[in-house]
Amino acid sequence: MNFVEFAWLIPLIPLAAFLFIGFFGDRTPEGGGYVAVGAAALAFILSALVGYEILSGTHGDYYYDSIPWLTISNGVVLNFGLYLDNLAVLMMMFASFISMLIFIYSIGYMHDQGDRKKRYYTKVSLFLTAMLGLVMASNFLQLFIFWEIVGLCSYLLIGFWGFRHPKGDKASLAAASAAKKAFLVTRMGDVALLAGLFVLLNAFSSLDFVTLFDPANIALVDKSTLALGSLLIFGGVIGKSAQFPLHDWLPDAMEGPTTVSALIHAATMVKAGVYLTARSFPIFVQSTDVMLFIAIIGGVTAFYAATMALNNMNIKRVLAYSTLSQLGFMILALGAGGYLIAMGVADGTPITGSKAFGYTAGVFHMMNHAFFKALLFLGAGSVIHAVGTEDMRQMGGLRKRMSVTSITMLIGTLSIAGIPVFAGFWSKDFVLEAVMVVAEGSGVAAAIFLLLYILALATAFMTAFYMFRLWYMTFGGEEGEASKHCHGESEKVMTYPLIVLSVFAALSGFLILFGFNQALTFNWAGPGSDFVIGGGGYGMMDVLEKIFTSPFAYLAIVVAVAGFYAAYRMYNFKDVDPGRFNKDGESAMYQLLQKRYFFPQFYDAIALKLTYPVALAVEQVDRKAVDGTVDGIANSLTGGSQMLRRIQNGFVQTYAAYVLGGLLLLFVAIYMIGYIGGL
Amino acid sequence: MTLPDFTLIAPQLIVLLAALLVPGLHFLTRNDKLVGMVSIAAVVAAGLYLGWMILEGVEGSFLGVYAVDAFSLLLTGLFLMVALLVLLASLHSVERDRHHGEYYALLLAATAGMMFVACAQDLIGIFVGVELTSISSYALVAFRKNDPRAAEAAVKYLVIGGLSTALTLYGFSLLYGVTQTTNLAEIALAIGAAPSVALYVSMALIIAGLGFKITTVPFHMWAPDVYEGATAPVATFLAIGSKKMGFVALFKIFLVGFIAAQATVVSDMQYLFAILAAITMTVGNVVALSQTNMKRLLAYSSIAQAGYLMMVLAIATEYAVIGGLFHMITHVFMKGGAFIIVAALCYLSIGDKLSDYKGLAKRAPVLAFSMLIFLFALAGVPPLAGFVSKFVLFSSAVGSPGAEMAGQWIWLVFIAVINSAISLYYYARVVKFMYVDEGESDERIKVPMSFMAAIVICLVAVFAIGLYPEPVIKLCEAAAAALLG
Amino acid sequence: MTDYLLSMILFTPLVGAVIALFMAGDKLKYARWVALVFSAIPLGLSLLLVATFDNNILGYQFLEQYTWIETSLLHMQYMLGVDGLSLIMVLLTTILVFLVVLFSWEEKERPNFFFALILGMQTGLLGVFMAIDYFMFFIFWEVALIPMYFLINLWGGPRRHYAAIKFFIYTHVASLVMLIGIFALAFQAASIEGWSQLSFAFTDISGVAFSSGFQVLVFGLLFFGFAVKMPVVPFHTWLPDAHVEAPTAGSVLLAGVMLKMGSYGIIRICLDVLPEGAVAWQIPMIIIALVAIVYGALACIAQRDLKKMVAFSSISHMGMVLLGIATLSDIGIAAGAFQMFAHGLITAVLFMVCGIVGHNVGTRQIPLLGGLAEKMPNYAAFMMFGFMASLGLPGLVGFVAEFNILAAFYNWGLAEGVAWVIVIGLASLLLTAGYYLWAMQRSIFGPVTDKVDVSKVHDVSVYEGVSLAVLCGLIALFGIFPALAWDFVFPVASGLAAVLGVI
Amino acid sequence: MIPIEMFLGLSAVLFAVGAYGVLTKKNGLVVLMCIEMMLNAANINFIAFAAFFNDVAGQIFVIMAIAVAAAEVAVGIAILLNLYKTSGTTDLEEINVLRW
Repeated sequence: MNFVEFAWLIPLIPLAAFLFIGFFGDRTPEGGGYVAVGAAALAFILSALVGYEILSGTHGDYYYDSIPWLTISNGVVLNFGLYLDNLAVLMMMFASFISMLIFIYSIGYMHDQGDRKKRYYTKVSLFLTAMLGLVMASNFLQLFIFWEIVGLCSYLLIGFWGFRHPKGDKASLAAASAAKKAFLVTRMGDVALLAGLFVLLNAFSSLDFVTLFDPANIALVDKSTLALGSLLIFGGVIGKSAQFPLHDWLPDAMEGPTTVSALIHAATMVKAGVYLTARSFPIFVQSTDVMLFIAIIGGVTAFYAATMALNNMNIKRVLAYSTLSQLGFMILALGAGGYLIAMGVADGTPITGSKAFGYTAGVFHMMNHAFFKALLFLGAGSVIHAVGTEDMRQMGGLRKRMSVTSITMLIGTLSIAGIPVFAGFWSKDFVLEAVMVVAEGSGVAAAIFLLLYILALATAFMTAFYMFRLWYMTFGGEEGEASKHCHGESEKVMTYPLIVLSVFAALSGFLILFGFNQALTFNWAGPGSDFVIGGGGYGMMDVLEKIFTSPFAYLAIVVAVAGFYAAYRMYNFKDVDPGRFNKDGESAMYQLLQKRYFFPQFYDAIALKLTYPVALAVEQVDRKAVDGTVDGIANSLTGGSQMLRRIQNGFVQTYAAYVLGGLLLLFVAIYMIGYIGGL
Repeated sequence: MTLPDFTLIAPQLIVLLAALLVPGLHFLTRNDKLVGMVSIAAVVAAGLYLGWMILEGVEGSFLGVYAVDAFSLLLTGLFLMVALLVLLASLHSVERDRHHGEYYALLLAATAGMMFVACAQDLIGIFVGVELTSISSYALVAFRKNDPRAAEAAVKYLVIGGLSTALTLYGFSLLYGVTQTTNLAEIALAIGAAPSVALYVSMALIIAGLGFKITTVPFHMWAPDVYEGATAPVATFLAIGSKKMGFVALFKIFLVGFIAAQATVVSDMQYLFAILAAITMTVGNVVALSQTNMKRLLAYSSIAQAGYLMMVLAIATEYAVIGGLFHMITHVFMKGGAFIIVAALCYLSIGDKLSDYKGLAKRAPVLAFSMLIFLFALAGVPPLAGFVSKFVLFSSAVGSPGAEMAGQWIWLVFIAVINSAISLYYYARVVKFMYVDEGESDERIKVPMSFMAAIVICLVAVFAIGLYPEPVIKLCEAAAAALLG
Repeated sequence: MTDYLLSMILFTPLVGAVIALFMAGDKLKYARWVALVFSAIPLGLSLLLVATFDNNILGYQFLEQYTWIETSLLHMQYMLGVDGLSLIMVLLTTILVFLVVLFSWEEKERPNFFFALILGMQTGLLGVFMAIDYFMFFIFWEVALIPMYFLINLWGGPRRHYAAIKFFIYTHVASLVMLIGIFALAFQAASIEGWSQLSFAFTDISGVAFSSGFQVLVFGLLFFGFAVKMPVVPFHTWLPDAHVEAPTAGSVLLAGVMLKMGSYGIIRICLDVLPEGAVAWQIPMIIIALVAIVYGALACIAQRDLKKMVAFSSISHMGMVLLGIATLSDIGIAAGAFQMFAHGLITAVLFMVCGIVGHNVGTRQIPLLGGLAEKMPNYAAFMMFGFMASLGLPGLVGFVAEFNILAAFYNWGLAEGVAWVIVIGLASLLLTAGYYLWAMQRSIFGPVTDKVDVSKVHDVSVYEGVSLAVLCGLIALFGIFPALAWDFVFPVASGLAAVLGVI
Repeated sequence: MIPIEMFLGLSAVLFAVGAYGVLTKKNGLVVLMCIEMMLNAANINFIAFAAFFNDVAGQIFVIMAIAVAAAEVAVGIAILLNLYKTSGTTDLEEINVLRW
């Protein structure tokens, strides 16, 4: 029997949990926490089984199955179904797996939240449902539906403390506003995505992946339409994966519970954008410009976000910025790889070996990032749970008090910083490789990519720096006052997930050596010609050889170590005062970073200085002009009535006068008529 | 010589005889109720006979002066119905006054006059009928002798009425001079054939004269004062009775000629009538907006209704005539019902100010509900009689079945619908007073039987015609056909 | 049985209204039971109607045709029938009325009169959707107004008299203008076809080939009548006042069903009878629709009264309906009709929510609210559900409608070479999300308000909760299985589009 | 014989005079008289036409008109008397209780 036959159950399991907890959650222990965990676990197991089948190629490139959902016009059918390929099952597996771990962790973390636990587990179960539905979707509309629902869950969970916040009213107001911001900013992207769907629907009169990705169908549509569609869809990516310029909601999203930040705003949901990019590759690669654009957005975001992490004192914010920057990495890799493929598509030359690597690199980094970023956030959560603050200046010296947390977080830090053999090292190196491959080419594009490479390198340096800075400020040095009243290590239900994740964060990189690159190559046969893509015959040795013979790999390592060293000197050894570089926080640069390049103000300006006044103006027009006209007519009638009735002055001879006057008028009229009538 | 066939005008004769008998009867018996009953009996008898005539489809001409055909029968019946309603409303209203015999006699005489007009074939017949009604109604208005308001109203009515009579008569004289005949049929031919200035002048005089009866602006100004001053039943009579008579007269004099002429040209006078109609309905409705006295409000509303009816003279198609007759009929019941409720409330000394109607829904649910129905019917709200008749009347301005759509009266129908929307405002205002506002007292009101009878008749008619208008429309079609030969 | 099904559905509420009216004095407490029963029967029957409706037949089904007025010049018939479009509107009406009765279960003031009016209005509304003779259509069209006038005037807020009369007169004017259009149709049809009688049957008139000039003119008349009802900017100002003052039940039926009469009329009459007129009017309609959408959304942002905001949102969403219709494409028209259905369900939730907060907290002023999620969690949940549904959250019924409307609009724009106009439609989605989220942020989130006394505020009552829950269930149901409704309206839409396409 | 225009002119003058009186005279009785004058103007027309066409209808009309006028005056004077009883005046410019 095939497990794929039951794949459709996977999203339904957490859905069932969602409904069950929603109705009976408060009657079950931990507000239904265990139900959620069980559901996630089941979903994971099933995903793993299905994943094995797909990855082992039992069903060819992909497994597709769907039922008609809505026939919107004769011949235009919107379907609802499954499209499972390697990419999808990978997402399914780590989404459900990480969710499971985080749910377990939450049982400890949310323990003291009383009646809110039910709401929490309801929402996260719904989230998992939507996330799985998103990655398993068989067409863009279905994907969009779940895309929006995960957005809703993100909204709900950011606003989780939107009222009755443990830290008081200001905090709850902040949470409510952050939730709104997240929804609106991502919706800007979603609207673009929606427009993209319209373009594709109009061009293909279908939204099914199988139809849209069929080279024969693509060939029928003109390139500019495809490019437009691609860009609009990527707009959705920009929103959901918080790419520049729609990135600013993510830092605010940290108002939500830390577990939520870990699950949604680090490990899974924000990856949806990257997933969508990878998913839409067959359409994106029809235009080099699109891919160039994507790469630029990715590179810029990576660098730009990393800078803001440098001097931030809030542990969660730092992680948030690093998430942004890492997402930028993934997008950059996809863009770079896609650019080559696009060129290949353009002139029909096969794309093989390291040229086909960008896609793999991006997806690979996405997976690794999921592990170590979840780990870092959970670790941060455990710290916050223990010390009751998010300000790193009040922490420090927690190494002794919270040994497990500190060690696991160290692993995560090493991994994200790209220190060799840790997971992050491999994927990040591939990303840089992928960019470099393009940069080696010639022409303007190559130059741009070279620039992007430098940005990425700088980002790598900053990443290492701020991550170790974070680690040292939290765990190293002497204790801050918050650390004083820290009640030791968190309970096991929280620490075990950390340990599990740290194992993955440390080792998942090695997958690449065991055919992972095969599994995650973008295998797609272009229209007609002998054009193929794929890391064909690119085995373990090739990878190792590729990495350890390339100077750039060593450059990356050096950069990472340099970052680590700088952080070490500043925040552990403390012989270099960070204040020296920023006039003790007075420098314009420092302020600029603190103020996030004034992006929040920019958004507020759009909302409050542009939209709201316009709205008020419309309101005024409505009252004064439109409604005024209506009332004006009414009043003129009643006023005229008052005037006319005064004519009726009660003197009979006035009436007689009117009668005879009327008669005269009639005569006049008749004279006119007669005149006209020619009598 | 052979006697003419008096059976043809039997209904008129019955009413007339009753009018002559009643005072004597009252003088002998001194029984107020009896005379009222006798008058009602007479009207009913005439009505029954008339019903028989209609069923038999009697036709003919009495000495070439009074024609009996579908048209005259229908309107005679309508006027009898008016008389019946007014009599029912009067039974109690006048019980505190003296001279009942005279009162009923005048009422019956006026009715007889209207009935004669309905079947007149000759200018003389029309003139006599109109004057019989007018003079009787002068007296009726003045009937409540020791009430200065009644006296004032009577004087106003008398002066303007007399003036209008003079205008009418002068117009008739010129018409006679132009056409050399007093026979309506021949006059019609003359009008259709050769329009001349003299003819137009005579027409103008007649319009002015009869415009007083049908309350065309600017000949309408007496109406609100008189309605307010007169007792409610008399006001009812004026509003639903003599006004209709004026229309009948105008139809007989002009319409036939217009329609005959229309084969060749749309008579210029039609545009005159269209303009008058537009002005009349607009002024009536707009002034009604700011009225505070129920009688005056209804007076202005019936001025507006006159405006709607004048559209018939402008459009001058058979279909329009049908619509006009239909609307006359429904108007009798709607406006009659409303006025009779006013009469009842005056009789119960509630008063006739709008403010007196506050909380009426609690005090007299049935009265309030009936008033609501009548007012909405007047406003033309479906599924009531007023809607159906307006439906036919207004639609006649757009076109006529089977004929090419000319569309020269579209502007008129737009004015008409806007007006009908405006009218909804003041009707709804009354409804608000009755249903929404709280009155000072809310002890129940006991309404006498006769009032209830009249109101119920109107209510039934309004609903019945609204839901199943077919028979009435058929009557109107036959009548129109008869009128236009 | 099914021969008289429509009449039964149509007149049961009227009977109920009369009975309820007499439940005065000590029988007062039974009025609501009468209402419940007599709104449940039509609901059941309409479900039977849906069940027995044959979706493969084009044209009207369950026909009932009797001569009503037959004279030498007039030919008016008692003619009922439903096709897919009217079917879902009938279903919507019966559902909403039933739930409204349930919702206002605890109405204290003159309940007999109250429920009688609601049932009476139901007959009017149903008649509009069932009648296939212009004479009947217009009668019911007007009949539906009157109960609403009383509902607003008797159970309304402080400025209820103003609002009620404004609503009454404004919409009445529109109806009369529409009536003139109907006259023109009837007479022109008669003179073209050489009928000696005026016939008002849809089936007779929709076949007639009117000259294009005539079509353009009459389309204008009819469209004005319907546009005021929908309402579209700039003929909308009766709506906010009416809603702000109307009692919750009134608002629900007003926005839920009555507004749909307008768009229904456009599809059923304008598009069907006057295709050339529709084509000529397409651009104006689209412009009006876009203006209405954006204008309504912007006005929402500026509102302080929750209910007024929802009222303006109705304007914006009905603009969506018009936009769909105006594309004159099968998807667009079907989506417009679907949006009518969707908006009917959603707006009911919204107005119930507004009613509850006004009733329980004592004010609807958003700035005075806050932290309701803590005081009344279930209420907050319903409110959020309603708002999310209304801003077109996928998975809920509103999304399906908006997606298809905008898709159709994009197709139109592309065909006309102005694909960029889709941006306006999309911007409205952002604005919509904006005002809803902002309203929620200020009303249910944040600290519990101290501007009004919420110490003894209680959460949603059982009856309110049940009716809201049912609505939310339906919203989700039709969002997940839109085909349930879509497949009824699509044949009608494609039939119309086929005709419109060849012009 | 005298041309018809003469009669018509005479009647027109009478009519105008009557109308003028109706508008200007204060006393109700006088106004009534003026109205009678206007009626008679019409009568003159009838007679003239009747004679001119030597057609009897006009003369019948006149008879009727005179009768009607008589009745009208009778009722009218009664009404004016009543007015005098109730409000102590027959001056038309003093009665405007009913207005607006």
